[in-house]
Amino acid sequence: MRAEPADRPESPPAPFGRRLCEVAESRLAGGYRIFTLIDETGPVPAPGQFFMLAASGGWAGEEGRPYLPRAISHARFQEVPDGGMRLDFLIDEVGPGTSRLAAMKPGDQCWVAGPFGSRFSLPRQLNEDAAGAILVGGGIGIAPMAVLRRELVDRGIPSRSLLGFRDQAHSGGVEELFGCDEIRLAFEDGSAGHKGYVTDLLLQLLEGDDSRSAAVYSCGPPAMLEAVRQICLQRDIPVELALESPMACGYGACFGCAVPKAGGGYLRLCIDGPVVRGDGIASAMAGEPAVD
Amino acid sequence: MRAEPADRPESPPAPFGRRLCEVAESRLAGGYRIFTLIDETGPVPAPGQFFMLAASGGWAGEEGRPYLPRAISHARFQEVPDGGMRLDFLIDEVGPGTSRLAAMKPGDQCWVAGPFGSRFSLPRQLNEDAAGAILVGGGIGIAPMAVLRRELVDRGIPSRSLLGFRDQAHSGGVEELFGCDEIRLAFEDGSAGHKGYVTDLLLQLLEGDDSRSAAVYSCGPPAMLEAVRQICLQRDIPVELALESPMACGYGACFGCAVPKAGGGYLRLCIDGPVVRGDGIASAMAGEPAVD
Amino acid sequence: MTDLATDICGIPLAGPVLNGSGTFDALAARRVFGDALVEEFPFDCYVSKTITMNPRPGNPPYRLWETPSGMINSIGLPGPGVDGFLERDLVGLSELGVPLIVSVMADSAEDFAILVEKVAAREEVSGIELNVSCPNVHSGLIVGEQPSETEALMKALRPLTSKPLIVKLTPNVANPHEVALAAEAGGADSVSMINTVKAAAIDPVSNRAWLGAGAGGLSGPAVRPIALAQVRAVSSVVEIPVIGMGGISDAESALEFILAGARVVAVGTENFRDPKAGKAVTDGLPAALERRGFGSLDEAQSATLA
Amino acid sequence: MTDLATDICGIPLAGPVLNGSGTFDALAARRVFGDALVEEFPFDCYVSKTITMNPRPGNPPYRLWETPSGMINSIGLPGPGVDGFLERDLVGLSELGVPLIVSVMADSAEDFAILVEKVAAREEVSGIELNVSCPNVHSGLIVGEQPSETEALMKALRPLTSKPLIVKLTPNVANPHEVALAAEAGGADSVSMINTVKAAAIDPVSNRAWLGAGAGGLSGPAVRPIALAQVRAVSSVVEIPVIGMGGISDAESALEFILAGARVVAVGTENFRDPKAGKAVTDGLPAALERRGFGSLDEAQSATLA
Ligand SMILES: Cc1cc2nc3c(=O)[nH]c(=O)nc-3n(C[C@H](O)[C@H](O)[C@H](O)COP(=O)(O)OP(=O)(O)OC[C@H]3O[C@@H](n4cnc5c(N)ncnc54)[C@H](O)[C@@H]3O)c2cc1C
Ligand SMILES: Cc1cc2nc3c(=O)[nH]c(=O)nc-3n(C[C@H](O)[C@H](O)[C@H](O)COP(=O)(O)OP(=O)(O)OC[C@H]3O[C@@H](n4cnc5c(N)ncnc54)[C@H](O)[C@@H]3O)c2cc1C
Ligand SMILES: Cc1cc2nc3c(=O)[nH]c(=O)nc-3n(C[C@H](O)[C@H](O)[C@H](O)COP(=O)(O)O)c2cc1C
Ligand SMILES: Cc1cc2nc3c(=O)[nH]c(=O)nc-3n(C[C@H](O)[C@H](O)[C@H](O)COP(=O)(O)O)c2cc1C
Ligand code: FES
Ligand code: FES
Repeated sequence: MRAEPADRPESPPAPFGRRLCEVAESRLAGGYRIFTLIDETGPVPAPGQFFMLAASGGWAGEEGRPYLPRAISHARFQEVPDGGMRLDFLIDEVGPGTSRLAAMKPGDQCWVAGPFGSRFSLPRQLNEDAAGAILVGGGIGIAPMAVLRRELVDRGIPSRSLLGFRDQAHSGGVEELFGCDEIRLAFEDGSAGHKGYVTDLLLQLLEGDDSRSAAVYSCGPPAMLEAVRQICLQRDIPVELALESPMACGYGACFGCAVPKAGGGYLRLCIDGPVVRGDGIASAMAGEPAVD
Repeated sequence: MRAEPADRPESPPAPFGRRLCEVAESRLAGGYRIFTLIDETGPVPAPGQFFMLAASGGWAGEEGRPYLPRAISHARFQEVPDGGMRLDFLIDEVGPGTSRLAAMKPGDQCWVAGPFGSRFSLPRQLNEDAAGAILVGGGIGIAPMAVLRRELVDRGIPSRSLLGFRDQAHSGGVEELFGCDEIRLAFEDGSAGHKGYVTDLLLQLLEGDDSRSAAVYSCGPPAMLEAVRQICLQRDIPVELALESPMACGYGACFGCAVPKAGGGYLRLCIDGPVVRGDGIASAMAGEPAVD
Repeated sequence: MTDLATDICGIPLAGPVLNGSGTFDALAARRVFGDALVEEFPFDCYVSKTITMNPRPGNPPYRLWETPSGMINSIGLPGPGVDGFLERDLVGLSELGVPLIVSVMADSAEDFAILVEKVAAREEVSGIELNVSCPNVHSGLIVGEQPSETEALMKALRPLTSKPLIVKLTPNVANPHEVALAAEAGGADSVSMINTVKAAAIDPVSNRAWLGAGAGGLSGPAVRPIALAQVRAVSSVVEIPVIGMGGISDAESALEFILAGARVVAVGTENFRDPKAGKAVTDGLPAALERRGFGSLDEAQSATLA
Repeated sequence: MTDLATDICGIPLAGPVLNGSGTFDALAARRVFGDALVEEFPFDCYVSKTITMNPRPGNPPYRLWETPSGMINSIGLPGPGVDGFLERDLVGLSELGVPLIVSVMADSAEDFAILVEKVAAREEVSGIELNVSCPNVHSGLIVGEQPSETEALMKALRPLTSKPLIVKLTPNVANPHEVALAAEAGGADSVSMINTVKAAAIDPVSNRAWLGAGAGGLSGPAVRPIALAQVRAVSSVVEIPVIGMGGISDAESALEFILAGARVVAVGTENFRDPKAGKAVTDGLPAALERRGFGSLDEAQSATLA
């Protein structure tokens, strides 16, 4: 056990440029969609990292949008025996970009750049006393949580996942991406699991637990992330959040993805994040598009 | 027989607005492509008329083009027993618009406005002494010629078709759109028929013929049209040409489709054409995009 | 159904959707579409193509170039001249069943005055738009580039008629609000904006300028963000109403202009893609207003942008 | 393989493709892509993000808005300030293996002078670009809008260095060629253009201005036709070379700028879509030149547009 929380594991450099990857599959997952790309040249992405994606044909609807690539976290990867990787993405169709990605069919080509951004730390790197990890995911934000959970399972590190959803339509992918071990669900509409917010589950857990041994990870809607952040900050529990912000490039070129830092100023979420420490930012709600 | 060449037959008004039509078929035709739309509400289009077409999904490639609809002549129509019409279009893929149209698949929807523009006159309307019609078509310009020929066949008016092509790749649709009666082909590369220009065939015909009884119709590349026009003007033979020009709207709104008139000034090709009398314009080459 | 009735400079309108001058020839459209054009007329007010003193043939071809999400035109104001227009066209336009605004443009203040007097004298005409901003006519100074010129022109024209005078602004200036303020100071009842943005294209085959006139004006969704910025900059300083346009393609984008400060909007290039685009905008407005939480058009018109 | 070697203001270049200032952070890219960034550096000359006197945090979010075929940015020149830049960043940038142009901007002629002197003193720097045109900083007067101001600024800065001084022009003026002529008269070695076009967007949910700073600048293919017109207007009157940019997305569009009169070109927004966009442009140039009938880059550079 180290005296100081160490740095996060390093992520390998992304291949320079963008590359075409073939769509292997696309399927509905509740109200969301999961599609699979075959990436033959990229390195294994780390939990929390994301890709910039753009369908290679018809990337532009009736009106010249989508125009920029879209930032999408991977939701799972699997190395393929004959080289390369299967990358799964969980998509919520909220606009022209996500809709165009969701409309890709097997055999279509997709531009891929990445993996980009910072990864989640391991629990002991976040908190030297950590006994395991608490993962708090919401809606489409369960994708990076699923990747982190798999890594923890592989490393034999205990984790518990708390997943919150508005309703069944916003819970797509849970069955496919999560094992059934140690998962607790909350639905705002009460259609399954706990009726209410996932933060209720987190509070229950932290009350029962020794807070000093907790390491919390979260990804989801801004309001949820901010609630998780506040809960943890108040209890001095180290927490890492995977944030969103409008991105044009994903690799530090445009300075567009600004998120206010705790001490003033802004970080570039694509290279200084998307995974940030809860105490490193001014708010989890300030750098986000005003989506509900 | 009337003393004066009469006006062209009237074409019915186009339905106001644009409408979605389903793609019923799309097939290769030599180097071109023929696709079929089911038009349930439009009137029967007349020979020479055209439609403004835009695929309803992904009308915009990587870069926001195509943006405007594209002017395309119909190449054939067939009334469908249970109402509506099958409209065939012959497409030469020269840019983003024609490529997107050619990529439409059965079941896709296409925005359609029209039929627009003027139609070809009947031979006796063009020349009171006309014994029949001489149709001179080239490349993609065989589409309106095919429609005119069918109408003449239906009306029992004799016609001879002279069709010229650069090579086999630029002769798509001939077999499908033309009967085998009275057709003579010219290929610049000598791969079939007469080796050379279709205007050679026209000259042969006019030499053998009594020019006074000729009525010539033509559609094809600008240089061919201008040659046909000069041949006819020099011999005082009435000729109608179906021209092209860049169009934004197709219904007289934008004033973009200007073609120089014989006496100075410009006509709007979409409403004063696309079928114009040879002596009505300054040149068949002035209003065309600089395509080869 | 939300009531969309409104007005511009005292002209009552059944809804807030006009056409952009020069983007819809109602007489040609009637020839093409028949009486359905009148029965389902897509605009709440019709703005004529810009009329000049003398007949003009317009610019040599090519006049059009498609661009990413837009187009360049270099039409050059072809038309019958004011007398031909008043004699032949105005009767047909008065049958459209909506108020009529006539757009005029001239090379000099004197000619502008003649045009305004002739046009204003006709009872069919509800308002006059002064096109001081066309990028496609080589008339030397573009009045609309200089606030002082614009104000002087307005002061000369204002006494000639009590009908609304609308100044069509050019976007090709550093500070459109200065020109707008000058128009207002000179007595304009409204400003309309934006006209097209100066643009050029190169022939892909001959390596020459594509447009017959060398350059032209950009329109369509590509310019919408520019238009929104200018409408906002102008509407926040003038008291007179703004007619907003530039890349409006649906109800959502029309509403953006109203939120940016326009009182009413005009549809231009989108008419070329859809002859009934004006109606599509109007039909979509109630739902668009509701999506953004407005109970009425008026609420959106009076919203101020933070 | 066509030789693409050329030069700008005497700086020899292996090819004619630069990056637009502020659209490619080579240091961040090296962190992300590793040494491949240097080995396959996509530009023939690197232009830094605009550097200011003091460190700046940049504008509050949101800073981006996607538009039809383009985007609006309102970044607000975040950066370490000139001293931080010279101390920390310059070393890394000098490892890129291409000539380096540093872009600077200040609120006053005095500060501009300090920046120019400090930057020019460093041997790693081949040229200096003066950003007198950023729409995203509230510095009162935008020097680049006034020919007289531009000329005065150039006259003040010219004696300070013999290194090339490039003036980055704003497109948001009626007559960019007047500003360009003034820059030339004041001693500029080159003008680069266009910077972004003033633009705005409305939040689809809150009905407020979307951008944290209220408005921003439009870039990408949407503005290409505007940029081409301005490059043409400027290059036909100035003697100094023009660095052309605005919506360049491939070799074909790069060549259009050269035909419009630019000597070399810069790729901006397209970098966001493809980190190697600069290289894609360069790689496509020989074929694009050939398609248009040019035997060499030089032939295209000396072609004059009819
Ligand atoms: C690191 C990271 C990882 C992500 N991972 C995922 C993921 O795994 N799955 C997933 O589905 N999403 C993910 N996202 C979110 C995704 O990138 C966005 O939802 C996507 O960019 C939206 O694009 P769109 O075109 O579909 O919608 P947009 O039209 O961009 O709309 C999305 C919202 O953004 C706002 N907006 C921003 N710009 C505009 C504009 N120009 N016009 C209109 N509205 C605009 C609006 O409020 C709108 O509701 C991630 C984002 C980041 C930064
Ligand atoms: C009345 C009429 C009937 C027609 N009938 C048919 C038909 O039946 N079948 C058929 O295939 N075609 C037909 N055409 C031609 C067809 O409309 C054009 O070929 C089509 O508009 C080309 O669009 P595009 O996007 O494919 O190519 P574009 O990219 O538009 O290129 C076509 C050519 O136009 C020039 N051009 C014009 N604008 C641009 C631009 N913005 N960028 C680049 N190049 C440009 C170029 O020289 C280019 O080579 C007809 C045209 C008219 C007017
Ligand atoms: C083909 C065409 C012709 C135009 N003619 C005129 C005109 O005669 N007078 C005028 O004031 N504006 C004219 N305009 C400008 C439009 O009225 C409008 O201001 C501009 O196109 C921006 O709106 P849009 O993007 O919706 O087209 C014309 C625009 C186009 C595209
Ligand atoms: C995100 C972004 C940041 C920019 N930052 C700067 C800058 O710091 N200094 C500058 O002179 N231009 C800046 N520009 C302008 C570009 O250098 C270029 O002039 C403009 O974007 C047009 O080119 P494009 O359409 O290829 O992007 C910036 C543009 C963008 C999109
Ligand atoms: S998305 Fe471009 S800098 Fe972060
Ligand atoms: S195409 Fe618009 S007027 Fe003819």
